[in-house]
Amino acid sequence: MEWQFFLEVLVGGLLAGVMYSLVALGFVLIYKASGVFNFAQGAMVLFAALSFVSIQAMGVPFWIALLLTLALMVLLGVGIERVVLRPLVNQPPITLFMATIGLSFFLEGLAQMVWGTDVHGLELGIADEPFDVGGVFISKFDLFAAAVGGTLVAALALFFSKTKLGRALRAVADDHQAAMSVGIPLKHIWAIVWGVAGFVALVAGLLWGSRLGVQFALTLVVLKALPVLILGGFTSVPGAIIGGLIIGAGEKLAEVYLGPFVGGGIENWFPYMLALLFLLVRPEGLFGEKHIERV
Amino acid sequence: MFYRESGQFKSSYAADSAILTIAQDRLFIAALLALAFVVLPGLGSDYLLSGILIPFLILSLAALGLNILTGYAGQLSLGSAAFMAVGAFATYNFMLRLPGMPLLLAIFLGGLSAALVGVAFGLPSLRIKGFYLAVATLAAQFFIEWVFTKFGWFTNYSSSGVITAPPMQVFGIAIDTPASKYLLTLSIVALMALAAKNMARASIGRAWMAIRDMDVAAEVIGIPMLRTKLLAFAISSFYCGVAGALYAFVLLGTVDAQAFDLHRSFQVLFMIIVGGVGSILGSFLGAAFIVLLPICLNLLGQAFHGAISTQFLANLEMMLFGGLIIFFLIVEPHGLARLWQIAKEKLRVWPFPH
Amino acid sequence: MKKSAVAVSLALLTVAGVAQAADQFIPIPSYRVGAYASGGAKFYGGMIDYLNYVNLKEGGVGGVRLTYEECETEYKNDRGVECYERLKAKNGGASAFNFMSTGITYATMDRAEKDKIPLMTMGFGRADAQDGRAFKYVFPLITSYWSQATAKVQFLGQRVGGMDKLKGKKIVNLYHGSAYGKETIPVLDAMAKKYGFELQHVEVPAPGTEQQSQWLEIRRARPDFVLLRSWGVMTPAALKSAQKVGFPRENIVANWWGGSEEDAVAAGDAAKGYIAGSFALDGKQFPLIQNIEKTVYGAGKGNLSDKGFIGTVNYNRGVVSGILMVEAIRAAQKKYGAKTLNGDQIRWGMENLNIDAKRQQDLGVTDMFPQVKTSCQNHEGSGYTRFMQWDGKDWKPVSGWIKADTGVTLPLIKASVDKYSQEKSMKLRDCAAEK
Amino acid sequence: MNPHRKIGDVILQAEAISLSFGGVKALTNISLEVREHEVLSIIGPNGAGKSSMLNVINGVYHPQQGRVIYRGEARSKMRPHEAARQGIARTFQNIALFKGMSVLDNIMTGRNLKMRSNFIQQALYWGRTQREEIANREQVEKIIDFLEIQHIRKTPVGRLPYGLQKRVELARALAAEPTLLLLDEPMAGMNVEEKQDMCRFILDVNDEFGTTIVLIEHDMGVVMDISDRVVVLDYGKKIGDGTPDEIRGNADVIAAYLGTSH
Amino acid sequence: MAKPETVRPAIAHGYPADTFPKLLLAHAQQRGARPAMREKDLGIWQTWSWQEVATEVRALALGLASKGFQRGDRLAVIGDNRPRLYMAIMAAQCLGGVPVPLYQDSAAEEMVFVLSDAEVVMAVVEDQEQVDKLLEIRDRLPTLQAIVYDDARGLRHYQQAGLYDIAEILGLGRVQHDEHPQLFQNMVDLGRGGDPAIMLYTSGTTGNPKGVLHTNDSMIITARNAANLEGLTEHEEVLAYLPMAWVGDNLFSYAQSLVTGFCVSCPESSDTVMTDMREIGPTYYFAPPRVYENLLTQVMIRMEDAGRLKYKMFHYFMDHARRVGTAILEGKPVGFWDRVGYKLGEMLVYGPVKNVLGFTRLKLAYTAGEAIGPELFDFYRAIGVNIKQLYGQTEAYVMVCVHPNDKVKPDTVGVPVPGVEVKIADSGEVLFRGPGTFHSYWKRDDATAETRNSEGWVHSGDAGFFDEDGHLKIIDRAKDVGRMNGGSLFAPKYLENKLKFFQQIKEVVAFGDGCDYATAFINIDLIAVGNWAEKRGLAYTGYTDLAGQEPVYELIRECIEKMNADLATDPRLAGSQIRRFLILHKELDADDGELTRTRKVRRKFIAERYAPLIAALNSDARDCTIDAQVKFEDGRSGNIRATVKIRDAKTFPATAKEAA
Repeated sequence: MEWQFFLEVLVGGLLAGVMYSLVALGFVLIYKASGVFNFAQGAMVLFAALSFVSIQAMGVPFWIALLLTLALMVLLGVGIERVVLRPLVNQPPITLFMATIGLSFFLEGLAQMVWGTDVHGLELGIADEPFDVGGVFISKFDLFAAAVGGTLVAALALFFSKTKLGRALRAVADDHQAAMSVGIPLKHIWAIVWGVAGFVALVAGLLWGSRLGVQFALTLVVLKALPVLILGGFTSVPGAIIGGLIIGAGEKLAEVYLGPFVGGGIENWFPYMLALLFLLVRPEGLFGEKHIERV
Repeated sequence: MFYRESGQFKSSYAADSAILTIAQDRLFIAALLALAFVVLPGLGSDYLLSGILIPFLILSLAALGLNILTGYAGQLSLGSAAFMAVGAFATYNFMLRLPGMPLLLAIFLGGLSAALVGVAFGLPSLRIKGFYLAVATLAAQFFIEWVFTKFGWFTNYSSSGVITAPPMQVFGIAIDTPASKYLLTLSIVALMALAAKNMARASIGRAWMAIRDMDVAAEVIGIPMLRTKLLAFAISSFYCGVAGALYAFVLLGTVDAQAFDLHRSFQVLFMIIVGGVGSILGSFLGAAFIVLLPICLNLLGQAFHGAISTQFLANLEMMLFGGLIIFFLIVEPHGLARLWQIAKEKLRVWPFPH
Repeated sequence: MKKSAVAVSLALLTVAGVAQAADQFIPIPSYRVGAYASGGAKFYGGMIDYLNYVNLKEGGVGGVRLTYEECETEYKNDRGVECYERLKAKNGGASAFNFMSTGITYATMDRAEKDKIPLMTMGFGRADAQDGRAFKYVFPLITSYWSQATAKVQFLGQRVGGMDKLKGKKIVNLYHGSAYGKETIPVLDAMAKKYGFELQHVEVPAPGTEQQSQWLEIRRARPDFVLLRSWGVMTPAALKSAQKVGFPRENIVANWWGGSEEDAVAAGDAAKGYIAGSFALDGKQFPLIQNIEKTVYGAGKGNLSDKGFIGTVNYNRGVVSGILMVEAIRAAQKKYGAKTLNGDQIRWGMENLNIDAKRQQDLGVTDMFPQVKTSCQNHEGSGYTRFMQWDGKDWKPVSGWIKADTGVTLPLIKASVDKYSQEKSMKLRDCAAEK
Repeated sequence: MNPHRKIGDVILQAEAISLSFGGVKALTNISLEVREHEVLSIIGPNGAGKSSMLNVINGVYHPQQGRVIYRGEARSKMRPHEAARQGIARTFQNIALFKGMSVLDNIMTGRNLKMRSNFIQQALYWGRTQREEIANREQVEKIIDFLEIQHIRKTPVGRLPYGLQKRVELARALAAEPTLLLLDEPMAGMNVEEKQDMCRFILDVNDEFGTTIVLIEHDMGVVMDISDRVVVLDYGKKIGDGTPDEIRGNADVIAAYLGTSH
Repeated sequence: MAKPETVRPAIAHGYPADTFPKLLLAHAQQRGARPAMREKDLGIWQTWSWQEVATEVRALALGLASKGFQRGDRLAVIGDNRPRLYMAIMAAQCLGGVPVPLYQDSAAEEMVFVLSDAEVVMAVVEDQEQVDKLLEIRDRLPTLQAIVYDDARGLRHYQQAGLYDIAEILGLGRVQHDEHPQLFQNMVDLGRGGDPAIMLYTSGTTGNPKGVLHTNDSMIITARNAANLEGLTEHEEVLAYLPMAWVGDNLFSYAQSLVTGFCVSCPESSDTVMTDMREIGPTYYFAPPRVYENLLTQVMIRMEDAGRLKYKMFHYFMDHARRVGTAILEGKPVGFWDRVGYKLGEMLVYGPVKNVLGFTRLKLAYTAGEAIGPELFDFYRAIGVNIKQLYGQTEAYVMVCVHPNDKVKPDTVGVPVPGVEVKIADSGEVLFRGPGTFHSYWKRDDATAETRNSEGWVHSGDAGFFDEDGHLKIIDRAKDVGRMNGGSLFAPKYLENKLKFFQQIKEVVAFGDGCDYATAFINIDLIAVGNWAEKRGLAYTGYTDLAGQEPVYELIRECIEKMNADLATDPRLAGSQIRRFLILHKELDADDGELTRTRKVRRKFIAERYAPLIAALNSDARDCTIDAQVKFEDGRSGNIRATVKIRDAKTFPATAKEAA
């Protein structure tokens, strides 16, 4: 019984971790391609989910609504590149970071202004009922989410390593100057990356939205993604997944097994502490690129 | 336009490295101080004093603290609210547990406690840099928030976890009116701003900036990394701690962990980025921007009351707020302080364009 | 920036205080953006609609027109303080504030005391504030957190067929990891002691988006009931997680913060069967609500952007808040005359509310909320809670009005008041001497 | 070169230094000596390990093998700021100025080691702090005067042209009043006139303050002109060590360096 | 005519201060703590009080004496304006010696003559650069015993005998003073007003320079008269930036400082004069016209980049200032609203402009040396800068004439200063005499006698006349002035300068000596006229093409006629109105020998080369063909044949100007 419980916590944690990874992925994509720590990712998740359910509420079928929202997110990505990023090109990272904070206010306001502040339920048609694997309860929904997350990561990994565009994106990340000199228009790449990040936000928004309801609090899921980011490294797609798994499993196990000793409720800071301890050993994260300073 | 610098020359290094080297600037600051210390307490309404100026001043102080760490020493932190919380709770407990403790001393000790905690959380900065460090400071944010919520001792086992600040007095004068609260805050903020400016222009400030700009070179010059960074954390946290104590005691009258949540940390960070990283003035300008802008937008929105749905207006305000942040960053990525500086330069060469 | 600051401060220095003689000003410190906007928009919408309704229908209260002004607090303490200061002296002075936020209420309590302006903390805020001797200007009308917590346990008692049957039962208190969440722990502990059930406290770290481990623990503990003390996004997340671990929603009982449509809708199917407390029933069946829709929205003066939200839980709560406010003004006018009243006079009105069955019928709100009768010492005036169950679309009452277990709450309140008055080194009001 | 300058005893000895980064050997068994008051140049093709050698000397890198004996004190691990404390200053190949600060502040920072007041005194800007600021400013002004950068005193360094930035960096190093000055390609990227100026400054420093100078330089003309001794590195190994004349005649050097790359 | 001399109490005070050393000691006593000198050095304005200057001068004097400097010896002073060098001058005077400042930018060879002519015994120089020059020529200077340098940079290892660091000399002097405390005072007391106090070499266009000797008396009285005239006090701020060897600097930065006790500031270097000027904010300032011209040009150019609104505002207020500014400056009645407008302009434009130029505190600005354009005068006076022209010579210790405060006429040099008499010789040459008249030319009694007649009148070498207001008008060098056949005066340079104030005209060569009427060659300004042509849609291929176009001739004719009209108002000059002119087909060029390297017209050479054109001008021809030799840039030479049009300009009958 006890080992079953342990397993349940572990599996539950790992699956929760995938959900974190989904959000972290959006950060990684944008950071990788433009060096921007996109704080607006949470707002994008909200925007995507809210747009989707609102479009759906107008009676649009699921898949069409999905496509429409996707189009909207890509449009948004392009818009952000034009209006926010392009004028700020070559600014220090902290400025860009701040701009994305401004952006998140803007998007939150926009989403709620257009679609209203009301809370929506979102059903993806996967009943979140547990099924029993040898006494261990596993959530169907979580499995589904994990599958989606896994597919997304695999697809992105392939995209980055196998396609020309993907390699171009990586080139941008490594060296803007170099990327431009091989003839890749930076602005296109950024627009694409933001578009893709929008898509990832949509997926995360749908999965999280069906869990929490589509509401403002979706922006808060960002907090869960940050330790994942540190752990996995800001620039690594697989890192986001592995980091998510570690954080997910770690925080659940800690809450259940360590929590009682200090009164519980440690899930908020534990992942950060975990990530922090980890960073002390590897300052650039699990898969982050090591930066050697030449003097 | 107003500057007549011709004939203002320096015949000593002390004069040359003074904070305000231009007579017109000195005049301006003197007028500003007179306004702040004499005119406003007498003429300002309760709303102006305790609804706007006190929060503005307190958050300026917090921004100043973060600016020391982030702007001068280059260590990005998202934990300022946590250090504010430490200051607030420590001050409360010093007052509670040591009867007869003077308020100012308690605030000072609260700041010191925050400094100690700051040093502890500053240790990782030796190995971690940039956004990694920023996210790592979130650990402090969440951990400290948790500690104060979790352990009843800090809140004197109050059932709601919110504690009410005791009556305050300084040198026997009761601090109970908006004007007296404002003056107390203003005095502390003014003195600490001066101290910050002094540090910034002395060797410790240069050491911080050196580390920020090029840490390898700084170390080669002989600046000890550990001590300098930790000192930045300590002093920054001290400022935040005092700000937190003021926030709890003077502004809210309650000590509440929720008042120092992550949003507060972000708010303080916005202030320095919008105001100007590495600028004392920027801390104030940024605080003014972040504190006043939403209020102004809200007041502006009230003008349209009835004409447009309030719902719509409220969200529009938020969009405008976000939009203006982006706008200002695009106009001047180095913050309002730089904008101010440019304006000043323009005035100095007026009517010429450069 | 500087310029606008100057403009604002100029505006502030010359406070626009030209009050027309026959206006009564009611500040509306609303929150319509941010995480709690969905509830806030409806609540304050309901309140404003009721004020407009009174103006349209009766030309105000006793001939005094009701005026109001909104100020966006974003549910943040500092913005709340700013709104308080901004509105307190406007248009002849604020009648009373209802912030719908415990944090802002705490932050303005001292100020309100000094300014002599009552704070309505209907259903939230300090539970011990129901003792009007210590908290002259704070009014946790109808029900406080503590009252509700005891009602929850009594409701469970009803479910199992009597309070004595609770003995040996196991109940988990799943609470939000904040001051708010922890507030009912002592009351529940006292109840557990009194009725002999086993009580386990489980904390959900704020904001509560992730509850996997807590629900796994609950599953392991196999409790009979879960008392949910949730807040915002924690509610749907709890229900979803409960579904995930197979915990029956019928056995989850939340307080009123978890009992609005938005809380349940967000959880989708997982919310079906879930129970929450309430102090104001939802629905349009009340004549007043229908009249508001007819009169106010008929005149195009409705505050909601979507009429569909009329009759929702939060809307009706807002209407109740409006009723209590207006009734307090009425009561005060009886004593002080039909004119613009100041905060202290409204406070007297609030201390002398008497909304009995007859008055409720006159207002067209019979059984929408419990009867309220306040006094100098009793600022709560009721203490009743009713429980409702979500059927997937709507809330359905599953109990009558359950009175708070004052045997448990009063000693706690007394202890708390004593400590408070000691900390503040203040003397309690002598209610017998007043009047 | 200059008849008035006396070359003294050995002040720094590097003994059998080996350094590698993750398996890549940067320096192999290198020994060299630096004598007081001399100008020693280290030359070699790109990637020969010249900068690594300087980094070993002032403690930025710690060699896996060998040790550095500075003024009779042996050390294998030392933090750069300790080296600075012992009188070793340096400039960098890629300008490492503090971009956010003015020229004056950059140079003042070079004197941070000489400042003793604590942060409380500094916060008050009173007494010791003020005295120190002024006393050190006087010293810094002399260096500014010496290097003829008066007109850019208060300019943010980021706005300066490359050549001037190099000069400011030299000023910052000089501000520490070092006994041993390490210059990593002080003339890289300069035009002829700027190079001449820089040569003059280097010689003046050596001459006026008696500072021992170790420099890395590519311009052979310059190296042969101003050095007392030259050390030649190639692929992390030392292949020559001697006076400019000796180096000119060294067959290995000609083969490895002069012959091939020029 | 002359104001009664008001004795400055600070100086007199029962002290017979008839020499500079005595003045110095008086200042040290009376205003010992006030700043006497400043120098921008090591980032700040290092300041010497009068007391400190006196002590330092004493040490320097005694030090030099102990190295063998004797009464009557000459001390060379070479370098940029440095307090120590001014102190060296004082020290030499204390010792009864004669300081000889030299132009610091002279090459070593150029210095040989002066140094050997003056039989300089010692030299106090600024730095290594000057030391190197002296060492280079030392073997040709048998009298030179010692060289003292101020800045030791780079000189550490110089082993030459007789080369001293000034610190060493000062040290010696201090020791001397400790041992003989009365020595210095005794030496100072020996001095008399009639002793030579300075020797300044005139550049001398022909032959070798001559050393002009001035006595203490001539300098002190002149300086005091001028200070009284302009109301200078000890509170003036002066920037010493002109060469120390120039008489003007000696008067403004040395003699007047010692007479009134004001402080003199030395810039950090010649590159930083503008910045230093702005920092110091002088109240009293001298600059040659080209400096004012450059400043004005800078102001205008910088304004060109300004935004539209600012640009308009600037010009609006400048126009206003041109209308009323001068009147306000001269204290004449101006309407209330004009005054308000001017105040506003002062806040928005004039004040800031003056501030940027460093003129904020300026009470008095002098200019001299060349003709200065009226628009320049207008600009500065309009914005409230009291700019005045003065006329002076080395032989007069500068001050001959100066504009009175209430009457500034751009084309005159003002009225004679108190104590100086001026008359015009029959030849038209200006003669003067007064207290500042020089003592003698060093070792050149012949030249002294030639220049100064027995009655003490000094020949200035300039031609001029007094106008109806009693202002002296200098028209040309006396030797260039000719007579026309009608007998009236012909001063070509006067006409040329007047025409050159038109921006369309770049160079002019006027002819008329021995002719019936005056004529001129014109070079147009390609940029100005080119712009003008473009605006009017006039196509042209280059200078020659443009110069030959009829509309351009019209344009130039208008300019000439404007000048003619102006000349007509002066009976003495009315005769030299230009009647015929041509525009040269090529620009006058130094490479072709037509101009000197300093762009002065070589009149004789041009007259010979273009003789046919001159002949044509004096005939009725409408054009003339000319072959001209030109040197191309590659060094080859060739011929240009061109036909040049000749046009007439209207002349006006002489009218007496009505009294102002």
